[in-house]
Amino acid sequence: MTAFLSSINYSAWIVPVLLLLPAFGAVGLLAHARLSAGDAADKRWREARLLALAFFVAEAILSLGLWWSVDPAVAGWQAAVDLPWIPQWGIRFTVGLDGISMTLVLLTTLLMPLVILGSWTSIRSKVHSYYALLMLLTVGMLGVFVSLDLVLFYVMWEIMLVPMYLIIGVWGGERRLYASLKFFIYTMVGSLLMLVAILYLGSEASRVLGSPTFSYDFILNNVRLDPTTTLWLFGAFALAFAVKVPMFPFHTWLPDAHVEAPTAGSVILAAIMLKMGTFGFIRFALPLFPSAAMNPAVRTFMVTLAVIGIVYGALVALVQPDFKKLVAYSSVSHLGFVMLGIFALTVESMQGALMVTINHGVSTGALFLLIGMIYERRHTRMIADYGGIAKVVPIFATILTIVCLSSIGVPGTNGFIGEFLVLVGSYKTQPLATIIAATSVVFAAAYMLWALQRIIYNPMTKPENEGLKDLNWREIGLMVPLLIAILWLGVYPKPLLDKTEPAARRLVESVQTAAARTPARATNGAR
Amino acid sequence: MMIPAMTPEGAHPLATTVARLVWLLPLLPLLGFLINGTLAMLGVAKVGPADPSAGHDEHAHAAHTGGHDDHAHHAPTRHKFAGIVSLIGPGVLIAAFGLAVACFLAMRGVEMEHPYIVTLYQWMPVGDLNLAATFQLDQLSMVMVLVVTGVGTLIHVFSVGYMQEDPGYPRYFAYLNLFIFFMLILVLGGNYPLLFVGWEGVGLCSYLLIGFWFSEKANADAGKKAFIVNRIGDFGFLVAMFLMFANLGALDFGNVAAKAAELPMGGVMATTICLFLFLGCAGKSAQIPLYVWLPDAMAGPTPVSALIHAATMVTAGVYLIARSATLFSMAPTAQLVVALVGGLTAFFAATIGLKQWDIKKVLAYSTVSQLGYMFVAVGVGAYVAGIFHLVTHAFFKALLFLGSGSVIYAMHAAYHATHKHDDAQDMRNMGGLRKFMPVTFYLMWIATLAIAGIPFFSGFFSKDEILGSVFARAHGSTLADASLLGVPGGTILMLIYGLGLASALMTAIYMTRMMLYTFHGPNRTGEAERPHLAEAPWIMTGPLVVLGALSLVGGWLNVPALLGAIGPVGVLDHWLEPVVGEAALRTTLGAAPHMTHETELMLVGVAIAIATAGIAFAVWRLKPAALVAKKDAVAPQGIDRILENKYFVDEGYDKGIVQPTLDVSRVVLWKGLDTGIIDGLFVNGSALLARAIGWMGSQLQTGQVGTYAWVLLIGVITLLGAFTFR
Amino acid sequence: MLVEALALSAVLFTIGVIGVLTRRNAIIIFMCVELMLNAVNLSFVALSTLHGATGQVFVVFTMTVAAAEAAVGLAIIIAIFRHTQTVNLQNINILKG
Amino acid sequence: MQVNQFHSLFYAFTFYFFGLVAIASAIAFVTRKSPVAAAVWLVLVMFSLAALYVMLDAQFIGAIQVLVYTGAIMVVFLFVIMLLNLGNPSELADARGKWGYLAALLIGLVMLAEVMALTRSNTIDRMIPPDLAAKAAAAAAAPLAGGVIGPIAAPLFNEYLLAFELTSVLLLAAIVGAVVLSKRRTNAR
Repeated sequence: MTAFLSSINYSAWIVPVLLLLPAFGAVGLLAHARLSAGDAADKRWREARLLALAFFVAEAILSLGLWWSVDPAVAGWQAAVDLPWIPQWGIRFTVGLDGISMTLVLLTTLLMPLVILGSWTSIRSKVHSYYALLMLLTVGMLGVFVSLDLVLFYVMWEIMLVPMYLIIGVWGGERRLYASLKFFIYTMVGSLLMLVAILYLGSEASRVLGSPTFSYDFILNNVRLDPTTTLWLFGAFALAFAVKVPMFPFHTWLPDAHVEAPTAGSVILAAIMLKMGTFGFIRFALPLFPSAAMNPAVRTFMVTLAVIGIVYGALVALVQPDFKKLVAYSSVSHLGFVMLGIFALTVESMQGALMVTINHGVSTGALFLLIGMIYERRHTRMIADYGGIAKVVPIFATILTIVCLSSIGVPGTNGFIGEFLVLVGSYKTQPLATIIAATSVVFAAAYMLWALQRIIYNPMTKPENEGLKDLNWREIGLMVPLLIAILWLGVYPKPLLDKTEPAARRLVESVQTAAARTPARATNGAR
Repeated sequence: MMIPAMTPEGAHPLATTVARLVWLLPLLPLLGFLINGTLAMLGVAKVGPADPSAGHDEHAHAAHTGGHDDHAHHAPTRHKFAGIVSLIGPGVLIAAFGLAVACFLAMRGVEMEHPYIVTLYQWMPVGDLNLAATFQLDQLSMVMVLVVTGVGTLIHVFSVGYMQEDPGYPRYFAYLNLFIFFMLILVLGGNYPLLFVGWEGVGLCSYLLIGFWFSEKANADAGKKAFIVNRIGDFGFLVAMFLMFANLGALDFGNVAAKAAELPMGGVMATTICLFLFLGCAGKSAQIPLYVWLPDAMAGPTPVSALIHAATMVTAGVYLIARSATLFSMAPTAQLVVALVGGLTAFFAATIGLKQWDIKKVLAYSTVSQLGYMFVAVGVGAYVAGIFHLVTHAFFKALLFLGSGSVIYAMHAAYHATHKHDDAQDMRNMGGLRKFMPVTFYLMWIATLAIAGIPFFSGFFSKDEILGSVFARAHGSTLADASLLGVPGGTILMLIYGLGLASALMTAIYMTRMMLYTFHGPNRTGEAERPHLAEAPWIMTGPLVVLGALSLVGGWLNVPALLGAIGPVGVLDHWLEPVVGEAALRTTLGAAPHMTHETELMLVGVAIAIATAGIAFAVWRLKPAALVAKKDAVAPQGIDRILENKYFVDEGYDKGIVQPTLDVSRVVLWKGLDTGIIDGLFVNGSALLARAIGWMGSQLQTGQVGTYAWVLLIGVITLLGAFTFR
Repeated sequence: MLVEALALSAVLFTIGVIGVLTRRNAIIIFMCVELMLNAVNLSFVALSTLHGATGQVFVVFTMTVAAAEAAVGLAIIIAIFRHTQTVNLQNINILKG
Repeated sequence: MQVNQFHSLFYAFTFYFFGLVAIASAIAFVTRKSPVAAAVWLVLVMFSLAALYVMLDAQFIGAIQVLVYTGAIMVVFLFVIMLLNLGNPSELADARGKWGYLAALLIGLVMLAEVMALTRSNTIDRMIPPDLAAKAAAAAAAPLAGGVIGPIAAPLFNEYLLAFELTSVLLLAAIVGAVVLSKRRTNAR
């Protein structure tokens, strides 16, 4: 495989192609919308979704080669491309991958076809725009993961926002306008401070270099800031990422956005977009500002927020009447684990955080897909409207149970590996926080199983549910890869862990050594 | 399947024997699960139409309205896959048991100093944590494997009869096979995380099987409760693992034990780890304060109660402590806690058992009580006694549960025949069943005498050994030297001994009560139903007979030296010596626990006297003839009421913990903090603020150009003034 | 004469301002603005005796702008008058949001 | 010498004369109720200013002041007033009242005072960059080459060519705008 990939010079072109293909796809869809304007609505709809699926499948297949071509043990960036973009300001199109971003890119590209299949029949209005926006969104998401130029990163970061805003606002539920606006403004406000920080970093870097630059590598290796500035810049970055993660108390956009978004929107939000926040911490906030990240006060603060998020998310999820909202709050809880793992800063916890990142993408994505499927049949998300449906939809019930168990973190599923690694690693540096976080295993079981019971178990009291039809082959087919991922990652996570291990280790070590290089005043400043 | 690589343990004497196939042990039930699970899905699934959003299909509606009240026992026909499932379900278990026996024989044939460890693959190789999926086969896990597969096989066979008419037949066997798979992972796992996989896996199966008839809320509730309460324990287990990894730097049994032995004796670290581990055990093995799920777990099918909630899963806690013997032996205070909680649980559950009417509830509290005994044993460092009681208890309690299952089966059949809806598990509706089901009757008496501790039945040996161990350790052990909350360990051990005796008395009483009310006296089932009462088919009574025989002779596993005349002394002691011997000796300060012959005789005498007294008291005091059927019974008063309602502990937990948690979450956290303060005040508040400022600005805009000119001019003057006067 | 010219410019400008503030007739206000522009032109020209001809260039520009402004402004006034039949600014408040 | 002295006296007289005329007619302009009268007074102000321009050595500006302002712009004003038949002043009597006048007067005086104070102080000097001031002084000292128009034309078509071109665009836009705005919309009726 590796030989074949190098024979076609795969790593030289793959990243730009991955970014361009969905962009072309969007254009292609809009062209199709123009060309087929006279056709019957039904025919246009069918053609549009097929076209979209074809593009995303092509994207997924193309991206698969990354698994082999990216060698995690190599220290530098791989599949890197560096082109001038806006030379006057030193902004370059610099992209590249390491083990961490490679897994996230694969998560994105592999999930997107499933997302398309998940909204195969549910989206019938303005389909061309819908799929075009999804493609644009993919460009943004992949761009964030691969960018190695701060301005490019920021542009990609903001590109994501617009399609998602429109997807929620146009195809969403009843309160979609409120939710989409809230989502947009919340995230935007968070990222503006990051823009300021990026510009500051750029100017500092340009001062050092003598010509303008925003290169991540250059800033990482050459820009040395005084502790107070570092703290401020870290804060600006952290705010942007914390909103996206979302960390308590910046999480309130999430339940609204999740609930109102169409299925595809919810899945992408939960599975990929939330990961932008944690990825941002891993790629930017920690390595660029190690002294701030290692500052005991900052660390305690972040870990406290993470732990509050874990327990608080679980407790609030416990009492949600709306299943989507419940899952949204459970995301707050799960992402808290990621943050705990990141700021505990041990190799184990960092690896665990990455595992939870992937796992949450798989399990919560699957949960939202399932909710979408049952919503399409019953047009309600209220837990109280169901009950006893395992009798009529056994396939759905079985899959839902497995996915819920994965979300709870039952051993044998992927959820356990992530949570266990985070906790076992975090205990070394943050014992108290870890113990408090571990209580969420109880709450997680409580909210998930209680909801599961009220949906698929118990007596069937609602006559509307008696005619429910089980999942069809398309829906089963799209869940199967997710179920395989759940079990595979739970039983044999080693291949994935191997891919991220060197990068995680380098990160932890570099942050610790870099922080050791700039001691003293950082801690004083924060006290 | 990959054949395990040649690890350093490859040189182990077992590596050349059949034991190298140990990975096949859990794989067999897993295979059974996969096949049965597939069949279960094929049996019920009806794949939906391509476009799910189309309107409701009238046919489907009609088809399902009939399926509303098809309660398991009312379904008329056997499942269409019943044949193949009946073959595969118990079949894989028989194969596994055969393999286990073969391993056992292989093990007896070699001299084993170290456990046999098979590394399957690298599981979580992360940082310093180098977790592999390893199986550890040693004397302790061998005992457990034999119990799990042996008793498991019997119960599988029994289930073929018990569940034959259930529409969820393949699903049932799928769950049961999955349970055995996880149970084997639990006992074979070579490190704590892998044990934890099994630990939670069996909890999951327990959850699925308790809620097997999920259409009734009570069943689904019970399953959920079991899982959540277990998770509280699992929290403790997890924290214990974190502590081990952070302080001992390892998570596999061998290294943990080695490192633990280097810890300071009675130090904080060892004690903390042990206490957290014990929290896990308290959850899984239903000890105070986490015992509440086990009685509710009786909502599952009765063979499940026998297998999971009596014989195997609930004893996992005992296994865990025996497995961590070295760790516990370094923490006498934690040992005292374990023993004391065990003693209290034994006593407390026994009192509740005195007044239960549901035949399975009596057995459930009896199980809790007996588990308490086991914890007393492993708590005082008598690990062999604990495992011994675990084994005998597996025999007689499985027998009791299966017997009660047989009774319930008969009762159900009778009620079903006359279309009467009444409680088939309430002893007040039974009575005089000896006439109708004699085989069950005699076998259950054997089990009752065994659990009561009548000499030469299996329970007598194990219970006596436990009580004797407690008594012996009251002097001259690390426990006696330690203290708990200022109370010296010796005093506590004597208290535990007292509790054990009292529980033994009550055990004899409530078990006799159960037998009297169920099998003796007049029949209260009802005139119409009486002709339909009959013995269960042989597929069900067969396993009962085997278990009856085991309950009779199980005690010969570990005959005390005192009774050396009747058979080989201390077989189990010798067998388990390589695993727990060192730890046990550390507790008893290096010497074998020594008692004079007279003391030992006296102890045995007391135990026998108490068991006999209990049975005699029950026979003398209880009048089955005076009992009325459930529907005619009057509500009890005073202490009876408290006992019958289990001290209102469930209600207390509900009022004290569950409801406040929900209320705080809903009112304070969600409505108050989340939507109120964060979202309302900060998020929407800032939006409101912006809007308010905008509104104020819009009020300035009158549309009158004149006004604007004035404002402009005032601004100009101000600016000019600023230039002028600066 | 420079100081006097500048003073005159200031006085004329002030008168224009007072006119803008006190009058209601849109056309008169417009003319007041023209007066103010003229006042500024005067100071440009006056200062150009000191600083060279550049000031006069700006006067040319100002005049052009004034012409353009007059054309558009008067057109607006005509349009508004057609609509409301008045040029009283108190009655014209369509700018209000 | 005599001639020069007389010349300067005459110059001063003329200067003050036109200045006073300008002020007086400006006052008259803002106080007339009739728009027509006001417009005529304003024309007078502009004539006076044209005279002053000429006296300040800006003959070209004086000329186009008469041509453009008085001849074109003010005529347009008058034309509009006539067109809209706004000659009758009664309906547009001032509505501000006495206090309005007083306040306006006050504001005007304050502004005047401030401007005066500003010119007296050296603030302006400080606001002008020294190099620019030096350049400007040099330019002022140089003799006016190229007659009256040359000194204006040179910077206009060199330094300020872009601005000049933009002005033409502005004018074009203004013409189009004026046509569009004042066009009667027939289809709206």
